[in-house]
Amino acid sequence: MTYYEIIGGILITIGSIFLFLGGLGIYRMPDIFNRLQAGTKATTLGAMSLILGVGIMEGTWEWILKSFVIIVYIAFSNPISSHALARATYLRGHRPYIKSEDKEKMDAYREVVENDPKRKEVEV
Amino acid sequence: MKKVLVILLLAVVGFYLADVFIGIGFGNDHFVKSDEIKPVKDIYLQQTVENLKVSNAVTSIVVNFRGFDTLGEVTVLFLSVTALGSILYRKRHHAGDRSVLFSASSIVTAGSKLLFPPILLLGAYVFIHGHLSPGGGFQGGVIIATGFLLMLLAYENYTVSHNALSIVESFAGITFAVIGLMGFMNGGTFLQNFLPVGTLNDLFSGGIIPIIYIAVGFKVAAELTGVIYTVLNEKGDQKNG
Amino acid sequence: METLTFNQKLGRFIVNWIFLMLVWIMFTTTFASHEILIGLITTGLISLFSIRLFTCCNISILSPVKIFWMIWYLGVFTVALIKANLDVARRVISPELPINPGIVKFKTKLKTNYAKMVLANSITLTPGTLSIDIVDDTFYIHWIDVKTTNPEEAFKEIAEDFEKVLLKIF
Amino acid sequence: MLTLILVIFLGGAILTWLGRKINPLLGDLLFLVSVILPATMFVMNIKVGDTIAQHTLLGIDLVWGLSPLAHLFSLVVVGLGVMLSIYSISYMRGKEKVGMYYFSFILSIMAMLGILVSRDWISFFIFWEIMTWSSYLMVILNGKKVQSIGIKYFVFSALGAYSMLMALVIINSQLGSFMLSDTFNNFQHLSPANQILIPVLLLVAFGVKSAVMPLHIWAPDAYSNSPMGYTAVFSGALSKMGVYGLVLVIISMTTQLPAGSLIRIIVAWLGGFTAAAATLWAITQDDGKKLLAWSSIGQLGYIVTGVAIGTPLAMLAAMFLVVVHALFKGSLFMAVGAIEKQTGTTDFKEVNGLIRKMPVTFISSLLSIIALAGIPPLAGFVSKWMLYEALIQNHNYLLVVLLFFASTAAFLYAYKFLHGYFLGQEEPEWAHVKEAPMSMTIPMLLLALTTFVLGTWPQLLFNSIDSAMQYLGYDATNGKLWTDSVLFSQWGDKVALQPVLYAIIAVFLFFAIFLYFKGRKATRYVTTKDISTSGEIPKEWENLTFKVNFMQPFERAIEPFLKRQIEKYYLGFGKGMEALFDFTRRIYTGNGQTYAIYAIVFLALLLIFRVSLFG
Amino acid sequence: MEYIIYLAFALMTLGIIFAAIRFIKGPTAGDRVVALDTLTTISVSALVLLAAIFQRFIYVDVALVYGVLGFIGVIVIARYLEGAL
Amino acid sequence: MVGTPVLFIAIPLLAAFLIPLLGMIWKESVRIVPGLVLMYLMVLAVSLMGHVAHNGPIIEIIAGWAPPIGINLVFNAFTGFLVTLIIFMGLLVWLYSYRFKSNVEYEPARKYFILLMMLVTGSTGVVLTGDIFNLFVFIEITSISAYALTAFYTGRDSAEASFKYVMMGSLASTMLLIAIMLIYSQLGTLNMADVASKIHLMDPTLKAISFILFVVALGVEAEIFPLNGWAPDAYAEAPGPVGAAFAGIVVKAMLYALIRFTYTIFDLSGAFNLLIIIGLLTLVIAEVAAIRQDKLKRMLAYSSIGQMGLVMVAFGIGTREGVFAALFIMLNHAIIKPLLFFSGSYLVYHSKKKYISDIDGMGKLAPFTSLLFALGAFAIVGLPPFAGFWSKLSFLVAAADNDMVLIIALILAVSIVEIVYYMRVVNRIFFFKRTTGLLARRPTFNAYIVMSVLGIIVLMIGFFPDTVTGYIQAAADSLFDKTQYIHSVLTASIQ
Amino acid sequence: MDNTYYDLLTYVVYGSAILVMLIGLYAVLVKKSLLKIVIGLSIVDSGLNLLIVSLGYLKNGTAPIFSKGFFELAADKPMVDPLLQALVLTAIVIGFGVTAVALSLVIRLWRHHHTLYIDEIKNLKW
Ligand code: NA
Ligand code: NA
Repeated sequence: MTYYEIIGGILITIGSIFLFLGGLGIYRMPDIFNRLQAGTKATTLGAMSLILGVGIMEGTWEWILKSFVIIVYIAFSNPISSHALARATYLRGHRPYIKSEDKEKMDAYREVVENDPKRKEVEV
Repeated sequence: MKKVLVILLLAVVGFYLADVFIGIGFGNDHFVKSDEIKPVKDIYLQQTVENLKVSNAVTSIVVNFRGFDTLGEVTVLFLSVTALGSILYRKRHHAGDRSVLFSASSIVTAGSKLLFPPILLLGAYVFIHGHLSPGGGFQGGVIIATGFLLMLLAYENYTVSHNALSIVESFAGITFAVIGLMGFMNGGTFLQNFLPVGTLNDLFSGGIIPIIYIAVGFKVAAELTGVIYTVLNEKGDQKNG
Repeated sequence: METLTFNQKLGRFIVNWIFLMLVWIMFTTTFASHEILIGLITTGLISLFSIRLFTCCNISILSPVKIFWMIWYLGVFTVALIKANLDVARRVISPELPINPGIVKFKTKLKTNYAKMVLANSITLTPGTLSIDIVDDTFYIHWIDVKTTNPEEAFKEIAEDFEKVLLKIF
Repeated sequence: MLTLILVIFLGGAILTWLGRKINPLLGDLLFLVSVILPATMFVMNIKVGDTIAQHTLLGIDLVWGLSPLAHLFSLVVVGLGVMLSIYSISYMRGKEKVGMYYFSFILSIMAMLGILVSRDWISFFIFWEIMTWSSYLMVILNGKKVQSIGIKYFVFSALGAYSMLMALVIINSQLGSFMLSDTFNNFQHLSPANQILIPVLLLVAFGVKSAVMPLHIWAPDAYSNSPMGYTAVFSGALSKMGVYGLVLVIISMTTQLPAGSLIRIIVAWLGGFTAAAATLWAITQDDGKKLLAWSSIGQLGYIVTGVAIGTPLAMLAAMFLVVVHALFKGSLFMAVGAIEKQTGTTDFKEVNGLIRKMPVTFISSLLSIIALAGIPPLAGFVSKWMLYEALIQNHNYLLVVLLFFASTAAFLYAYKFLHGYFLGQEEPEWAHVKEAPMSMTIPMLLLALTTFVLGTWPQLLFNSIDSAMQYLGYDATNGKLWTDSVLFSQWGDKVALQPVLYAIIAVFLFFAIFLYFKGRKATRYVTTKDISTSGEIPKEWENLTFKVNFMQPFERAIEPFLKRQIEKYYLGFGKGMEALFDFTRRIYTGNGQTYAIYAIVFLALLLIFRVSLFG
Repeated sequence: MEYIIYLAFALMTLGIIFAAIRFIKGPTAGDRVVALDTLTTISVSALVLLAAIFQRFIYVDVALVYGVLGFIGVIVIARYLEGAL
Repeated sequence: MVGTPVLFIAIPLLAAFLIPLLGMIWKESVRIVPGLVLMYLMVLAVSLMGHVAHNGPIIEIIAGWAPPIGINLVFNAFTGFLVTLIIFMGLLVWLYSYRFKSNVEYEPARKYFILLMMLVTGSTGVVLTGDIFNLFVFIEITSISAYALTAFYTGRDSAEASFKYVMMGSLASTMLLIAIMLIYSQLGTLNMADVASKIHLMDPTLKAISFILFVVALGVEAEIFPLNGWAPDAYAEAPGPVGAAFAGIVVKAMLYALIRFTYTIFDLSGAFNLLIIIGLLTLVIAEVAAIRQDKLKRMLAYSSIGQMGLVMVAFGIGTREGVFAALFIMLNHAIIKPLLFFSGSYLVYHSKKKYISDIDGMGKLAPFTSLLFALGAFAIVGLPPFAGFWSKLSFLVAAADNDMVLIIALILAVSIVEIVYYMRVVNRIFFFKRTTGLLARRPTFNAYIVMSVLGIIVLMIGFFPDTVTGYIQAAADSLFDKTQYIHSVLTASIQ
Repeated sequence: MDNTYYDLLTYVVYGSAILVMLIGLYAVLVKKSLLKIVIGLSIVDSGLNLLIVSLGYLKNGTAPIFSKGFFELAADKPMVDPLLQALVLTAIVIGFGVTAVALSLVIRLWRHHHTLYIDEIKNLKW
């Protein structure tokens, strides 16, 4: 076993764990916003870690470069897509799950949306 | 009642289909065992390396062995764009006026702007390397078109020039056809390779194959973008008309 | 549509070209002459095509100082990212789902959309927060475990570290 | 030469049609030329012979030649054609669609001659179909009841034509030839089933044209709906093509069959029944055209019976009647046409007392109607007499009774016809009526006189008939076939009816002249509606003219028998079919999903039954 | 090394299963898209890993393209939910 | 020779790609170029037919790979006959509609002519190709052009018609693909001749199932009952010339494919009986539906379907004479049905709903068009001495030679139905009083020419059938000679 | 073990591909919304493409690409059928074209009828 392989192996393991956690989070979280929280973070890190791990494991600079480009891409695109989904869901009329009593206070975005006259047309 | 009947019907059809395919078996060399059978795929795999110097056998099939199919395929796309335009045609046309309820958030717009050139590049990369990697004109074209789709989604006032698309599309198509006709030079056949094939796994290999695939890439990109743009504009028409 | 001077265009073109060329090399993972040649042509064409779109940055982004801060930001971000993930992992695994979700808002000093986007993305990827929207310079953040609904405090908790560095880049 | 003649006909037809568009007079002229020129050429140049012209199409030999039998029929066609073409010029003046009338007229003459010269089934069929659709154009020419009468005619024609087509392709597949002569000579080589099937199919084909019950439904309406100038051709010549075919089938085919005599007796009875029923129905008509139409069907019934019996005498009678029926019926239809032309109607109830207004028409009608009714001395008598004799010789007594009954009944409608138009009160309404123009009356009179001549000197025709019958395989009789007849044989080999006959004619003529002058002196000009008792205007059925409901008791008597039962069945069948069709087309529900389901069902069925399909 | 890869696949498979359950359960379109997005990310990772296992470097390109298409797909649906289509 | 068979495909494609560019410079070119292309193809077809008559079939290799490796085109007496027919019809349709859309803006006109040209090209490709997957591609090219042309008029129910067409067409292409894959999975080749030479090696069950899938798939396009629900709608809603093109071009090509599979590629004897059964079903049901139609084009559509049924029965006879008759009927139908569609669409031009009753008395207002319609009607029902008679006769002779007495009787019975509905229409045109105030539409000069040419051909075939039967006979022989086909393809090499 | 594994896969892979097709077909035949019908058609297409690609698979097969390193690293593996992949590519593109046309027709029908309910869109019948 080379060092590359050892480091790679570790990163792969971490990555796959986080990918699993991402899936689990998606499954367990109570509402879409929390699912996005879980999914975005865990899978992004998981994927980045795993891909980097593969790159390092293979050890050629071709692999590393290619892994890098995918990692950068994932790091860039995943939060955007999560954000877009979250916003769309909110605008669509779904409100986040809020545990505490003071629902008004805990949802700062509501006033913005509900003052928007176009909202009615979209809501499900 | 109807549903039950349909399900029964589908069960019958499904049974026969499944019977056939399961009989063939997954992962098998399924050709009839006979001396007379010489599957063409073996010839393709052999010739793509030996004669065409194209590492992606799928590409050599798509562009050369069965390039004629691909010419037809490109035509199908061209036709479906034409068809779309003809079916959705109306005299009062509100091009580019796609009023939307909510503009995309600044995160999406900024991100799209930033991602757009690399996506185009990825598309170009995919079709330029169609003969070397698992890509090709169609795949690259699709990627480029999705790049435009991203822009169209992020900016409701983003416009694509129909004329420009049309010109790209036409030029690409003409390139394909003309290269095909150039095969007749030196007593060859339609679509025959007339360029040096180079060495395997070099960017400049495969003779006319990468050139055709690049043309296909442009064509597919332009056509799909055209389709997307037309359909998105339809929404604008819906509101205004 | 904004009108650009030739120099502005050229600057954007060069930055874009370099950026895309880097991407190209990562795509092709080779320095073979044919690949570089075709890459230059391709990326050049795309850069030309996207001059109007490429508004994120001009040639000054290539200054060493900015590049340093970029790398610095990457470090800050990586740390935050790992922290975030460990935090989420904890929440996902623990049987009672220890969460107190809500949406908070705060204001940012960042001006350009790109800077806001980078900040928003960073927030999304860091502990328990998810950018919902940016309205002018107000961020709306979904927080998995709301500690405060006061905008200033929220800003301190969530975005201050990132913003400091970002202000130096953009 | 023959080809040239046919081409002249065809070209003439088209030119006439075009010419008519340019200038009516030019059209008339071209019409006359296009009928008379080729017709004359035909009579002058085309002699009896086996092969006169030959063409090959699609590898099939089309052979044209004139047989003695066809020659006899061709005389009828040409004669009637020429006479009626002259008649038609005046008759059609001022009417609509004259161009089309001329076109169809010429084409149907051509087609009939074509049928007669065809020595192979393909030519026969082609000309047969041309005859069908050109006459069809005539049937619907006036634009009335186009969809009912016209389609009825065409459907029956098609039924006949397709029966023929089916027969002839089977013949070809079995015998390897389309030649008529091969068919007849090698008939024995057909399989037993085909030996029955083919004659039956052909009998249907020819039975339709010769209006044998129950295939006659089209005829009365088609006859009466077509222009009078053409109806004469229709009834006189066109229907005879059916007879021509029947002769071929009966004599050349059924005689070779064990079951042939059965077929023939059936046909004979059908003919007899047709004669009787049509006559009865003719009696009830109030319209001259319809009366004549039914009468034509009846007369064809006699002919068919004669042909079916097939003994030399019967055949002689039939052939004789073929010719004279064309003559007298042609003349009668011309007369009705003239009346229609001059008065605008053909209804007995409306037109009265034309005897003085249209004397020539009256005279020729009188002559013809006497011939028609089978009264000696005219031609009808000769043929009918011979037919009775033939039937008696053949021991078909019941048939004799039937036909004799029909003959007797025919007096009734003959009388009705004469009385309906020419006798009775003259009404002021018709005061202005004049005799029809010469070009109409002369052909009419000529035909009537020819009937008279033939009735008096039947042997004029016997020679032609004799050679025709020899061609059909009857023994050579040197023109003495009629010696079989009890009546004629008393004079030995010389027909010397004349003295007796002239006497009878004189009586008739006297009667006619008497009526004429009497009518002139004594007629009071009153309208039939002139009942000054109540001041009420009587409804039509209260019309006091004796002709109204003239035959009412009789009609009531025969009502249960006729009542157009057969037509009702056909109509019911047609309606039922259309309902079925309408139901069937609802397969196309308009729902794409249904179609998709059909497709999958079809696929499933094929998959399930694949073993039975492909083994 | 092999075991690590087996483990990685096992974990990813579990992740996929959970995400798939969410995909099926929904309840809203947004939830399904989130699940799909997660599935995409896991698949991209799996593809890269497979490329290494099969020693086919070219498969990495597939992963990259898959990632791009997946992202744009999510944006399309998000914009659709916002009523922009 | 002025070219090779591949130009039948390459030139129209090149033109199709070129037309948008040319149109930017010179708008009229979008109308002219397709016509020039078709004219060139006509010249090409005729000259190749001459070549084939003397030198035997042309096997064109594409991309330099001899069969069965590459795709090849086969131009022999049979395919050449159909290609010539298709292009001739395409040319007439083009000429007919040249001015027809002149009052429409540039954009639709451009699309119309491109789609029309591709319809012809696709059909030509279907006929020429020697490869079963390539066949699929060309079928799709044809279908998509047809879908778009069906929905061309935006103001009517044409989208509905087209949607049904798309539904059925998509299912068809799915089945076609499955069938192709089954063949390939067993024999490892897609070349028709190669498949034909090896089909005996295939497992009978698989063979039968793939044949069934082919039948269903191609049956949709060839308008077999019960797969033809889309067809009347499409014919009726498409622009008149397109309806003519469907009848004269598309169906012919699709039926060709079905026949190629039945005669050349598969060796299933039961296939002929199947053809007869579905042919009869198609014929009877279509004619029966036609008689109850109140819209002209719809009636013509059902009639067209019925004719195709007849053609199938003729092919099902399975003898050389049967093939001859089938091809003869196809030829006649390809000429007569467009004549009916062309003249018919002028007769109902101003009518909104296109009811048959709207043409009452048109004979007076539009004598020429009416006369041509009547000529077409007389010809299609097989009245002598018009064209349809000879083909019907050949069919009956061929059927009688095979002792199909009942089938003959049935078909003749159905012919009576056909006569009834055609005569009803002709009667209305000439013998009815005008009831609506609708005026007659004067045909354009081009339309006059096209209709006259068709009318003259109808008469010419009627009076001198032997002018065409030589070609048909050669075509029939060519289709019938399976070994010759296989041999010529598999031994082809680059000259 | 290997054989049982592939036998199982046969059922799973082909079975699911065919199932996908049948599901799509079900939508085409039963669903009342035109849009769902179009989606059904694309599902059928997808299932079919899946079927075709899996038909071309060989045990332990690898992509039919002789890329850099293939002869050194993966040469012992059989290549899956490249022809079927090429055909699938064509089928996908064509399927896309048809779907685009179908969708544009749906848009047109919506314009006319303001419904996508198929039972209400049958002006053309009988
Ligand atoms: Na994510
Ligand atoms: Na009277």
